[in-house]
Amino acid sequence: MKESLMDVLCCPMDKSELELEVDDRADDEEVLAGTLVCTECGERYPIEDGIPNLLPPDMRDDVPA
Amino acid sequence: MKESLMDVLCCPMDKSELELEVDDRADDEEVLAGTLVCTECGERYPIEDGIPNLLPPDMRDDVPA
Amino acid sequence: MSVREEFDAWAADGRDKGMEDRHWHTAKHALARMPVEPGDVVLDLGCGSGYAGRALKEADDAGRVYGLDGSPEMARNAREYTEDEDVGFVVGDFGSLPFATDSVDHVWSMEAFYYASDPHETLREVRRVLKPGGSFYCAVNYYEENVHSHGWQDSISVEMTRWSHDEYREAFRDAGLYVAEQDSIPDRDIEIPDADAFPTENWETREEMVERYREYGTLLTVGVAP
Amino acid sequence: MSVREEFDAWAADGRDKGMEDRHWHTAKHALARMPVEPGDVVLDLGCGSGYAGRALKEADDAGRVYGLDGSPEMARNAREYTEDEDVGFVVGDFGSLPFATDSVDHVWSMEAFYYASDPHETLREVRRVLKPGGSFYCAVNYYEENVHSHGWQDSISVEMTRWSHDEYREAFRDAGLYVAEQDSIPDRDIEIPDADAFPTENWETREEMVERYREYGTLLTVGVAP
Ligand SMILES: Nc1ncnc2c1ncn2[C@@H]1O[C@H](CSCC[C@H](N)C(=O)O)[C@@H](O)[C@H]1O
Ligand SMILES: Nc1ncnc2c1ncn2[C@@H]1O[C@H](CSCC[C@H](N)C(=O)O)[C@@H](O)[C@H]1O
Repeated sequence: MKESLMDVLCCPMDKSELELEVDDRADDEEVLAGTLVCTECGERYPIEDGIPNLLPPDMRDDVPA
Repeated sequence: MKESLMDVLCCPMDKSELELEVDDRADDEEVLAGTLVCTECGERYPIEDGIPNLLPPDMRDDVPA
Repeated sequence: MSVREEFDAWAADGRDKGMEDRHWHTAKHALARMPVEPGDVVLDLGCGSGYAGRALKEADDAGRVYGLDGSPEMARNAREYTEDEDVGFVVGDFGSLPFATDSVDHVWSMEAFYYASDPHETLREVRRVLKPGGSFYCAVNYYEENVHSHGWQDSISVEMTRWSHDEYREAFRDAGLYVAEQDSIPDRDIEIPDADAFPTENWETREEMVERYREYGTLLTVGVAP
Repeated sequence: MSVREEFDAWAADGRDKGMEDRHWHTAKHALARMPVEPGDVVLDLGCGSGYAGRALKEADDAGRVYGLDGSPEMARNAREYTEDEDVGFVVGDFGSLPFATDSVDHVWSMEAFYYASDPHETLREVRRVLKPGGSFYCAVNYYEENVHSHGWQDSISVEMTRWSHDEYREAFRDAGLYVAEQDSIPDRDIEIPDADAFPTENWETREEMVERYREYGTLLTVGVAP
C-alpha cells in the first residue's frame, strides 16, 4: 500500500484514525509489511504483501491462515 | 389546463403565486380560457385553448398574434 | 428571429413530428433510465410534440407531466396529440420558468436546452424548481465533440450554445447540481445505407454517418438537486 | 462457508479472470457513465480481479482507486495485475467499511453487492463514506426480474440477496441516497449460437439465452449522496 491510502482509511469498527507501523518497504512510498493500529480502540490490523487486512477482527481470524 | 396545475405554477417574473380567473371550461377540471393573475405584481397571463401563456410579458408580445 | 417565430414555423411545417420520430431513437433509452415513481411530477423543457411526457406517463405511472415550450404552436400541437388530462402544456421561456421552487420531481429536456439564451441561468432555474433529490435529464445531439453537428447553427436563427462533455458537467456543478451520470447514447435505429449509396444528400461518406449516429449519438448529462 | 473461504477458492481457480472477461461486457458501459473527474478517489466494492479500478484509472484520470474485497486471495491477485501505484487494495468487509466518513468521490460495485450479509447496512456505509454529491454505481446480474439468475444461489455457499428494481430504489432511498438512475444494460458482446445448437449445456432454448443477455443483462442503480 502507498502511504497516501492513510488519508482515507479508518478503523472498520469505530471509524477512528489509524496509525501506521512500518516493518518493510518496497520504496519511499510503498509499504509492504506492517501494522495499522486504531488510535481509539487499539485494535491491530496487519499489512501483508502490501495489502492491509481491515476485516473486523472476528472475521479476520475465522479461517487459519 | 387542469386546475391541479395551479399547485406548481408561479409567476415567471417574481415566482409568486398566481390566481386563476376562469372564462370558459370544458368540464369540471379543464380550463379552456381565462387569466392567471400574479398575486404580487399583478401581471396578467392569458389562458387560450387550454394552454396558459406564461412567457415573460416582453416576450409574449414580441410578435403580433 | 425569436424562439417563438422560428419554432412556430417548425410546428406549422409538421417538423414537430419529424423530430419526435428521429429523437425517439435515443430519447427512449434515456427516458428508460429515469427513476420516476408513481405520482411524480415531471417537467419537459422544450417539449416539441410532447412525446417524452406521453411516454413517461404510460411507462412509469408518472402522476403529472408538464411540457413547457416557447412556441405557442408547438404547445398547441402537443396538446392535440394526447387525450390524457394529466399531461399538460404551458407556454414559457427557459430563462424564467413559471414553476414554483421545489415543485417538480424530475426535469427532462431533449434537443432543446442549448437554445436557452443564457444556459447557466436555465440551469439555476432547473435547480430551483427541482425538489431535493430530483434529477435533470439533459439530452443533446448538438455538442462540441459531435463535429457533425457544428454546421447546424447556420440553418437556425436562434443562437445555440455548443458545450463539450466537460463544459456540461462544469456548468451543472456551477448551478449547484450534482452530476450523477454522463453518457453518449448511440442511435442504433437509424438506417444507414450500404457504402455504395454514398455520397448521399447529407453525408459524404458512410464512415461519417456511422460516427455521427452509432458513435456520438446523443449526449446525456444527469444532474441531481441537493 | 464464509466469504473468505468461498472466494479465496474462486481466486485460486482463476475464476477472478473469468468473471472479469464476462462482466466487462456490461460493466464497461456503466463505467463509461460515471462522472469521474481527474483526482477523484474511487472505491470498488468486491473488486475481484480489480479490472474496474484499472479501467477508471486509465480512462478518466481518477486520482486513486481502491479495491476492497473480503477475500485476501482476490486482493492478492488483483494487486499483481497492475503496476499502477495509485491503484491499491484492501481486505475488508461490506458490513463495516474501513474508509473515513466523506472520504470517497464515487463507489463502484459489480456483481458483489448482494453478498453483503446486511445490504441495508452496506448502503448506509456507502452513504457514510461518500462525499456529498458522490455517486454509488451498483451493478448486478442477480436480481428478481432476471429469472435466469434465480438458480445461482444453489451453487454458492454465501447467502445472496435478490432484490427487484423497485426494491433497489427503495433501499437506496431508505439509506439516504438519492436515486439518479436505474437501467438494464444489455450484454451485446456475448456470443449466442444459432438456434440449432440448442439445447446447450446451460440453455434449453435460444430465446432464453437471448432474454438473459440481450434483454435483462445487468441491472444498474445509481445513487447520489446528499
Ligand atoms: N428559450 C426557450 N424557451 C422555451 N422553449 C424553447 C426555447 N428555445 C427553444 N425552445 C423549444 O425547444 C424545442 C426544441 S426542438 C425539440 C423538441 C422535442 N424535445 C424533441 O425532442 O423533439 C422547440 O419546440 C422550441 O420551441
Ligand atoms: N461481504 C463481503 N465483503 C467484501 N467482499 C465481498 C463480500 N462478499 C463478497 N465479496 C467479494 O465480492 C466479489 C464478488 S465476484 C465479482 C468480482 C468483480 N467485481 C467482477 O465484476 O468480476 C468477490 O471477489 C468476493 O470476494
